[in-house]
Amino acid sequence: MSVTVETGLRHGLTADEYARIEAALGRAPTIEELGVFSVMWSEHCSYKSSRVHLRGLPTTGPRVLQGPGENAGALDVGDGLAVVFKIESHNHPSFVEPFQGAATGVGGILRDIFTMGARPIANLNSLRFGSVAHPRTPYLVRGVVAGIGGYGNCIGVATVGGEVSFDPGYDHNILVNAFTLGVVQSDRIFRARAEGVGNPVMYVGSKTGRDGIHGASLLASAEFDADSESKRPTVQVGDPFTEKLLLEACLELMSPAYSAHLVGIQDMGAAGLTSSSVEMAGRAGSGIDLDLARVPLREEGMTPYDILLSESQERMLLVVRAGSEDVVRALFAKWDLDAAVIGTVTDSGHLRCTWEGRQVVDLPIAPLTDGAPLYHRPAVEPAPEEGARLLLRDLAEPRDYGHVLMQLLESPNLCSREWVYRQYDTYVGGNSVVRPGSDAAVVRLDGTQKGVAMTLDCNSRLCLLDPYVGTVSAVAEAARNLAVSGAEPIGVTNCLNFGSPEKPEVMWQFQQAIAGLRDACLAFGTPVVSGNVSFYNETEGRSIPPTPVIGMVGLLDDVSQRVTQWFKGEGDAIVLLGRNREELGGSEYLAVIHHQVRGPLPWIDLDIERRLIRTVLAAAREGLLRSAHDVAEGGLAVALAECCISNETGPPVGARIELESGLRPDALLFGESHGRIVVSVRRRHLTRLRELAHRDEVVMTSIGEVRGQRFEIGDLVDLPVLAMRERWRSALERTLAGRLGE
Amino acid sequence: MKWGVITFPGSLDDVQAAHVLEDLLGESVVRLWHKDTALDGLDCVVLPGGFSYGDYLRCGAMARFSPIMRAVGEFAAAGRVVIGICNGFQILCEAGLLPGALIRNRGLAFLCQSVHVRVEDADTLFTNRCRRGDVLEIPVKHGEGCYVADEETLHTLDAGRQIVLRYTDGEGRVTPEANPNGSLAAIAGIRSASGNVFGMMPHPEHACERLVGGEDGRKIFLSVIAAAGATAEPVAAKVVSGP
Amino acid sequence: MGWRARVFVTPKQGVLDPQGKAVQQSLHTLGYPEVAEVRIGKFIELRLADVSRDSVETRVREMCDRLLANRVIENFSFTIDPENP
Amino acid sequence: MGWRARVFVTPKQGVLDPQGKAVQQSLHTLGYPEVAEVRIGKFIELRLADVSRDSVETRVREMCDRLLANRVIENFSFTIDPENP
Ligand SMILES: Nc1ncnc2c1ncn2[C@@H]1O[C@H](COP(=O)(O)OP(=O)(O)O)[C@@H](O)[C@H]1O
Ligand SMILES: [Mg+2]
Repeated sequence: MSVTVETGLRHGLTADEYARIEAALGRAPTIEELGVFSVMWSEHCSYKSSRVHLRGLPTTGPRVLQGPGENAGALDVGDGLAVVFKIESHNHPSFVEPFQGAATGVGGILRDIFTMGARPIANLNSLRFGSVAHPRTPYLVRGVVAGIGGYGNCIGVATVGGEVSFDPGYDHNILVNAFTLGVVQSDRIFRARAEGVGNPVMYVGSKTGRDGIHGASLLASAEFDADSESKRPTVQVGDPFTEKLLLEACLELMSPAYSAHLVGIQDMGAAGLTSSSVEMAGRAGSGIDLDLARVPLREEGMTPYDILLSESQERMLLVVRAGSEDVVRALFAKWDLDAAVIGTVTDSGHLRCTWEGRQVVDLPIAPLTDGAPLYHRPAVEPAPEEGARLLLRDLAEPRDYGHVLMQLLESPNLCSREWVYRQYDTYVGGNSVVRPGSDAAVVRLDGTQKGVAMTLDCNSRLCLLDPYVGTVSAVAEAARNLAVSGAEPIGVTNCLNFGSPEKPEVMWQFQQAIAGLRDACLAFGTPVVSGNVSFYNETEGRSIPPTPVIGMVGLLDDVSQRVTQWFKGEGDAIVLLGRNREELGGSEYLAVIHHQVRGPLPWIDLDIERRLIRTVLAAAREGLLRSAHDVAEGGLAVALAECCISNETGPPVGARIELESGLRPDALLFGESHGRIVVSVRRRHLTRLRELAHRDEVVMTSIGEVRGQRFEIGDLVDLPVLAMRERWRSALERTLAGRLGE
Repeated sequence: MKWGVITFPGSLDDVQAAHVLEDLLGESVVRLWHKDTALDGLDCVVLPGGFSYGDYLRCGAMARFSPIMRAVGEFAAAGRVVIGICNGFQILCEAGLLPGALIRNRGLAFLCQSVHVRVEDADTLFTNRCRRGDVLEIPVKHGEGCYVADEETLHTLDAGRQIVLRYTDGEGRVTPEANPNGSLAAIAGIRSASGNVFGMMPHPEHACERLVGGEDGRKIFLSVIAAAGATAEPVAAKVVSGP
Repeated sequence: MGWRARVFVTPKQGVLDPQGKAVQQSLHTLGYPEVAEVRIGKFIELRLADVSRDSVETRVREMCDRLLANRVIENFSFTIDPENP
Repeated sequence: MGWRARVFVTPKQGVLDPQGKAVQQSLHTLGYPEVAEVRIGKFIELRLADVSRDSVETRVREMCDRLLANRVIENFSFTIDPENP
């Protein structure tokens, strides 16, 4: 088959890019080479639209052992240990096939972590669905949640947190972002490098099928229509059992007993064998020769093109020392896994592939990696919409605040997520100290006193209204979620989900989000060590709301000092740290009760946030806090209600709250002003807490007491907590079944 | 006493079971690989939770053919103590070492939550550190934990005092809501007619530390230890009960 | 009288069937090396009220399409017989 | 040439079938009130190497008995055909 610019276009390349390929090679590429270029130069692999912007992020710090560029980032947490973590999107596959899409998303991020030698100990996920009223939403939610659980539970990594939200902006493009954190000895981090001329390249794990080959671009290709059925890209199906074996086998290979045999290791993720071999050679400045006929195949009639581009799951590529092949083979055999030598490391600087004695690929590595296109795409701020800003005086005040609070507690974005996380094994591993249901998850680091806390956050409504402030707010919320759990924020990963970068407005949103991410991470001293960009989240020309999901990791020196969000005991004093403001822009209240999405966004001051976190962390370390919960979506009233009803066992507890304020009651109760945390303490600790707040210049107000079985706020709200909990807990299930009225 | 903890391909809670026995309870533990064939010198064998063989086909269906299972059968026949937790319980049922079967949860979904179980009989190897009627709080995490058996088997279980644990609410009442998976007769754990083989769906090994999951699960392991301390001989014969 | 429909749902050609793979390996271990491939799907039996033959066929096909099979990764086929009393 | 065996595994009469019940309910909600009962089992296809007809039958029955079905809760049946080339 002769390759022309048309073939290039059908592979998703531009005419310009195709010309660059011919120029780099001095000839037309073979069809296999074109396939390699098209995936390596895809947005997904090359970051061609985002790379110039990502460079501005803070990525260094005393704890950073590995920043962006490897399979995942790594931070030193002392005691000779490092945490390795990353977040990845699997949006499109999950929309096509929610169960398998979400499952393979989890499988992929797990491989990114254990490929570095780290044992995964926690999974989190950030999910965004369309409106609950959209007919497809319940199906997608059920499938995605079951898929995440199906994979994570089976492989035995606890799923301990995440977020779920619903917005019509995702009706045709849901987001499934999966996060994994693992632990490794800090001097035993493995990297994906193909070093040592003559070293064998080995393939381990599942056989290769035609899974997910080249997605949509290939479908459009006339040449492949002839025998289309057999060539059609198929949906990837996850096999968590094989991945469990692969995980154990790889970690055993990387253990001191075997690691001398291993030179480099990389998972075969997106773009499969192609990207793993190219990237490994690229990082080492070497070359790789592959004999594609030696790749273990699942199906008959596969072509070299299929083999290079297959995205079959549960596979890894290894470079081992010459002579170690048998040892490695035996180790994998113990775990009932195949291992095959498929190539050799060279110093050619080329990727060369043969098939039945014929050379089908001979490409210099550099143009595939560092030489990939780099775009400075135009960015334009969209014109502000008429009447975009909320005027408080035009907003009618509700009559019954108790009723409004109940409505909010039942609304899709504020109700309990228990229906979701009870489908996840949150215990396996035996170190889940704070499981889902509090602000952040806390997992003990085995063999130490320490704990690591994790949270994923993004309020995409805020990001739609103002991507810079929205992103800063997401980072701040993440930091607060860690602090209220007793953990000091130490690092960040992120998944930037946006529309098409070819649209100047989207590019503007993207740049704003990066700027917000940079400024906020600098303020909190939390380097960005890994991340993922997912562009082209749009359907029929409509982009999703900008959704920069922030994954933040925190450290507790003594895990027994962890704090949870729910009130603990009758008679405890309830304290608000931070100041209430009259801000309703972008709030759930405005959306759910008044059906409006508008700014101005709540004010955010990173210095205030930093001081607030300092106070809370000091109080947690001194053991003063019986509970702590940040004020986020739903505002102060919802936060306080959650403190009463979110305990996992035992009956809910009541509270009597008095708020002195000149603010409009709805803004006071439901405004989402930043910089606020609700804590409860024993009365005798109030003085010490006041000293700490004073030291950090944090406003502190005693607002009530834990008591009884009713939830009372002045004369505005008086509700029985049992009923509140019942409605809040069951709302998601009822909503998905279309039975919220019952 | 000397414990063995088996690792099948896909076992997950083997690590936790061994950790509890060794690090928290100070017992001696041998880690066993599913291809091992001997259980010499052990007093008790634990078949842990997890997804052996991915739970493909049926939970426990393939693991029961692991080489070690022949030894487990002989071990049980010799009156030594065998405990199956969750997936281990499923394997024991598939292997015919315990009656009945475990099928999809009533709600069809995987369910992870803390539940209450009532001790139906305190005169067993596995519950002698409890009192009859005690309510323990222990997590479950399974997709296929609904215990089923035919009428006759259920009757035999009941008559033979083989039902050791039932799902209840916090006050020890059997209610439909307190039964997480729809198990017949609210069965959460049973023992063999000989009394020495025990299977339960909840995970006692995940309830042995105050910081993670509570401490009620300890009572199960401590009971086995206590029973072994009472006699050096295989203890089954002593506590056999029923018709 | 009514009808009895038997629906066979199978993983599509080319789609990975991890269950089938694991069962095949197990059968080999159990001493059945002659097993060259295993594919595991669903067998669904429906009892249906008395409607016309044509209608029952259309409707069962519809049920398969909408609910019983996941057309992204599965194929289906079915048979329909009058129910023996 | 070889054989193709089709194995049908069904829940025994009287054994709970929560999945079947849920699917029946869903079918009702989707507008198929004529569905009087749903039972969900497994459909397992085996490709087998070339052995004698008798032997293939005995061996498939054995595989079902030992592994493919759990006789406490399931029944099985199967068909065997020569594989079309
Ligand atoms: N998809 C999910 N998977 C696991 N846990 C989740 C998921 N979504 C939400 N949760 C958990 O539910 C609780 C409430 O979530 P959320 O309201 O997003 O918390 P916050 O507002 O503090 O960020 C948290 O403990 C969170 O980890
Ligand atoms: Mg929070």
